[in-house]
Amino acid sequence: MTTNEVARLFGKEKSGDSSEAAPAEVLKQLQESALELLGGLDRAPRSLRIKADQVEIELEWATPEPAAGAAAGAIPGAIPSAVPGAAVALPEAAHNRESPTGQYVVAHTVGVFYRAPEPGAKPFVEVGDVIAPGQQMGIIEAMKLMIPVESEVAGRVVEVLATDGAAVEYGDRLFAIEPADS
Amino acid sequence: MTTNEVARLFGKEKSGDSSEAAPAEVLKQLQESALELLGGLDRAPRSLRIKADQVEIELEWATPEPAAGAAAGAIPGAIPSAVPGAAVALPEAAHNRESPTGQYVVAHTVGVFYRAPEPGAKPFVEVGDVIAPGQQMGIIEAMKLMIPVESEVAGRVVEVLATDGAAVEYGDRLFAIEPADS
Amino acid sequence: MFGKVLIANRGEIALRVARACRELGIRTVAVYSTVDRDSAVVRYADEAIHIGPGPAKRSYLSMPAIIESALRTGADAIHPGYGFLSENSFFAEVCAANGIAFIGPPADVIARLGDKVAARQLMSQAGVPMLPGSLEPLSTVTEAKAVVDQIGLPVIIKAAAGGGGRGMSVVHDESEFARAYRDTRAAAQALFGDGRVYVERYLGRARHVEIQVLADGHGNVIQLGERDCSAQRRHQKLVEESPAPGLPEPLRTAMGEAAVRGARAAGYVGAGTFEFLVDPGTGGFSFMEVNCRIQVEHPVTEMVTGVDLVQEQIRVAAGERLRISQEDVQPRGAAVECRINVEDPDRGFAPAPGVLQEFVPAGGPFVRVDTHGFPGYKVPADYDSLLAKLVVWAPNREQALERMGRALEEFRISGPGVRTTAGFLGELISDPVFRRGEHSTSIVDDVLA
Amino acid sequence: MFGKVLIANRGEIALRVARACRELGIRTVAVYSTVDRDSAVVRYADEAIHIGPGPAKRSYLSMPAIIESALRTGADAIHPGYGFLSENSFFAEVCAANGIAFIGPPADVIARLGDKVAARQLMSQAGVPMLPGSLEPLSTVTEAKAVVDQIGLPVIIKAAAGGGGRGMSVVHDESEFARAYRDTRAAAQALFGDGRVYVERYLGRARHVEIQVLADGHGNVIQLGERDCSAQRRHQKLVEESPAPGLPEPLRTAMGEAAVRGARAAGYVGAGTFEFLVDPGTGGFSFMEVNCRIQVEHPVTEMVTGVDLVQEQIRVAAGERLRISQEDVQPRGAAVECRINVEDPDRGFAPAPGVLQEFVPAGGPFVRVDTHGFPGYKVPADYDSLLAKLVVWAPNREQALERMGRALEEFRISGPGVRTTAGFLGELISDPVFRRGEHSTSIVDDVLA
Repeated sequence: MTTNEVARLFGKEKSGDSSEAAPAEVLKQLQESALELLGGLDRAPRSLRIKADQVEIELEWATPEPAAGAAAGAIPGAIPSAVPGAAVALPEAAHNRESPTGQYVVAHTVGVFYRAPEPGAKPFVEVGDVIAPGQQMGIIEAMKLMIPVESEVAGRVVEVLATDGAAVEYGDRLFAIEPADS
Repeated sequence: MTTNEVARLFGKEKSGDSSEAAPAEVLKQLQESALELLGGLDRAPRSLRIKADQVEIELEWATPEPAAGAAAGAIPGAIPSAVPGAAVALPEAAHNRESPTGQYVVAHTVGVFYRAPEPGAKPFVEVGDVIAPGQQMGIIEAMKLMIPVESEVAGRVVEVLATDGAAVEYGDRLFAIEPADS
Repeated sequence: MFGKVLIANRGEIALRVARACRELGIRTVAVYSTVDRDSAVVRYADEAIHIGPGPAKRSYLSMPAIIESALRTGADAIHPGYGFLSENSFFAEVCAANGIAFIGPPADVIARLGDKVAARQLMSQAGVPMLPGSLEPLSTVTEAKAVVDQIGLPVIIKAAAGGGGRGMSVVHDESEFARAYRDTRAAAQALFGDGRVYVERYLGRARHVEIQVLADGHGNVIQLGERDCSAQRRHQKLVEESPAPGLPEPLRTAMGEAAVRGARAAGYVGAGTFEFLVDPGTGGFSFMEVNCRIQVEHPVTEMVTGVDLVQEQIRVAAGERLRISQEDVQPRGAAVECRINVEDPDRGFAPAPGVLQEFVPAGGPFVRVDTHGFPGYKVPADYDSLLAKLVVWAPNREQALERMGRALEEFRISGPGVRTTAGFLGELISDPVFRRGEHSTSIVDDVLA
Repeated sequence: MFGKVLIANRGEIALRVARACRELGIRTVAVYSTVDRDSAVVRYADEAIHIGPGPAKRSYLSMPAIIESALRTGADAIHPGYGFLSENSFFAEVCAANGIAFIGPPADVIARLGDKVAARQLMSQAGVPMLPGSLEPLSTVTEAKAVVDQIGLPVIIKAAAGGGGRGMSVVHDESEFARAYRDTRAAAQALFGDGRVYVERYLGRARHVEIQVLADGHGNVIQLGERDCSAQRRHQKLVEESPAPGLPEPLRTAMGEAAVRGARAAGYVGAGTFEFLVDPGTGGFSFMEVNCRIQVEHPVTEMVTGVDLVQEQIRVAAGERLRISQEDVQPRGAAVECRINVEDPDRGFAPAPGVLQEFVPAGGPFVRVDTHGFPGYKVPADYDSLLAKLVVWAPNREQALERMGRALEEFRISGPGVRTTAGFLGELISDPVFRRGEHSTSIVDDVLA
């Protein structure tokens, strides 16, 4: 279930019975206390949890070797939230092929991918082509609607990742791109 | 829930009824207390938990330091299977008082603990007494049955941990013992 | 019967539909947005297709993505669940145009009942009791005021295209009327792209009682008793129960008959709900609206009747006849549902989603849990906050509420930032006001007060 | 009604009893052994007492520890669950002597029905059908052989103090009889400290059908229909269902009446089960034994009747009258229970306990789960291997089995070294032999073959 690599920091306001310290203040105190405590330990712990009133701090380290003063740091295991509409560098579809630049044009809907405006015609783009933002690179057909695939960045096509006529899902990688500004 | 490797230190006191010390102060005290406690231990613990009022601190270490002596050391997190009739060194009932030797005579049934054969009589043993295996040290009364508490080891009584007439559960510590061969 | 059904929804209802399909031997296709990729139904279904990003507009509301997924997987039918596209008559048409069965009423029935003015006219003709008010949309303030003069204050101004508590205003004082009328029109235009409004008498402390109906395409229409959904907070239902406590038997019968009459008049097919207001003063009831979908609270009816509404819904959509007749519907005992939402009751019921570190559903005798939650599940913040429906049954209401109390207590849900309404619901159902069962839609405010 | 009940048991049944108590507004005391200290009921109960180490002899079977705990906590009553001390008449006496109500039949009734020879005599007098055999314990081989000559082979030699499949031998050939007789006597002496045996005709492919009864201390006795428990492996029940498939209605009625007659004759009070063998050849039924406790499979009856057997059991133990009469018992639909054990079917059903890394119970419509499992729970190796009872209901057996199939599939249990019987049960209930419902106690072997 829960990963061991969770670091938590949260407050649980309940019925604020007036006469208490403001959560923000308590939090600050707890934070200091955590760092002090960690500084004072000669054996690094695997986890630490401090709670006062409605506020609590909980820390857990993945490796038995904890970073000194790691209180903040990156949160391991956190799922990066997908940026709606971003057609570049969507982190999902891990089974998709990798680009050395890590930049892709991805499918923004489920449908059938076409590289050319019609059967037999010349593809919109080929490997090596320089592309501009808004340039059409293909078509996805969904429910008989022809939805253009457009680049959101300027760059160069490094690889074509989806074959013509392939059934693609949202987020599938279609092209690997080398951005112009990279 | 969760792993055996969690030791929690938290309190669930409901709505704080005013007349308490300020959480910040308590927190500071707890923090000091935690560090003091850890400094005073000659065997590094696997976890530590302190709680006072609404404030709590919980610490956990991943790798067990090699345990000096005692049955407890071996596998971290494993529940040592209770040896029927074993009256020594049962590691449970963590709320019980600690013995410097880590050896105890524990209750082997739920009942009422008596130190003497009858009210007003001389206790079976006192602090400092040397005891032999099989020697009676007290009585536990359960369902009107008088069940003798006997030592399984030879040694010396270091401390009497349960008061006369106390309601005890299985595994509760009754006496701290310094074994003869230690 | 269908061979494969695509489920155009998420959360607990997607799982509910998938379970019904599995029990009927039908294969399932789940469609999911990016934030739902690790959801229970994605694991559960036979196939799953990633149709879009978190925002519903580009995933669960995207007709091209859903139709494309159905065509690609060879699904015979689409189950829309509730919300999203479930009462979208255009979607039902698009399904038909693509040779896919829509598991719901015919498109024209949805369209007609979704227009509250048209629905009022239809139901009025069918002899379903109605609150006094206008049967036509009102074009001017003068026209509207004439209606008010006739029916008396207070009145409620409602959008023809509204529903579910949106797009309406209550007017207690004549001086406020003109302004409220204009505001509601403007709001309706903005919300629904349809500024038509109508006026009807407003009942302040009415009960919300609804009748479940099932109809097949062969002329069979049955009703499966009522659900009392009065326990609401800002038009959001919190607790539903059947039977409605203290509802007189003749009233229950009359409401059931009215619903069947209305469903027949509308040419209804599938599972549907007739919502009524019951006036505790007069003991009369009046038509509110028809919900052309399976409801969140359908398990309450399932528990007392023993009828699997989703299975029946799927079967009649496949052209089969209802397996049960009106005589087979013999409600037994009492059922109560609590909606456990990831919301913080101490902060105005603000959404409080997060990772469920601990998730142990209630269990044991006469307890049903419908949930998409599981330990480790990350509840996304993108959708509504319903996490679990806890439903209990007992021979009578009192025992059912005792059972609900213990079930709410034993349900364990926790995680960083996660808060639920379980504790609040426990207090609500143990409140003497609630226990007495003298329900009205202001009961939650009464208890909170 | 009791104010506080001590639950002298563990596992799912301890939780089941605690739930019933909570619904009745009774406080609960859990008692636990060392290995059970992190168990669900310890958390659930209002109080918990550590009574001894893992071995049951020093914990769940320790009368002094349990009685002492009850006295200390001020419990009015002890619920013994099933197994352990539940059918120990001496324990029932000790409870009484300490002023604690024992939630079960009176001590003398347990004693009499626990002696199979005495029970046979009593039931025979009450007109309960019996297999031909001896009504008295047999003292010599000669005497025993005389009975065999009279009733014919095959016969079964049973220990008077036996039960639950222990202490018995089947004899098909006369030449084996003398040896089997002596062996069974010796085994009975060793197992139960009581060497008395008796002989009755042996039915090879009989069905195991049992009748649930409830009786109060005011002369009211009702029966709640039957459960078919034929699906057994080495006398361990795997699947139970109600109604018994294909059982002729007159037979069902006759069995129910016989059970009520038997319970009255015995002066029974509480929840009990009359086990019968049904001969598929003749269609006759014969008395096997009475179980003086709540049974593992009681939820099956609860699902079809809507009666909470444990609540009723507690109420009558407190001296109350049954809340339901025979007319109120109207079984509806079909219920099936599967016992999910932590055992490895691929290794001869050897116990396979461990830490439950993943534990997601089945849910949704008409599914009930009784379990003490939860994510992270360490199933101890010290006790029986029952982890969860999965019970489903449907309007008929076919739909119930479809539902059970999907529920077994969605139940997720895993962990290092943990194996369960869920997959095996899924195969069993989908086997054509099982589907046909022509049950006998050899059905599991038939399906496995």
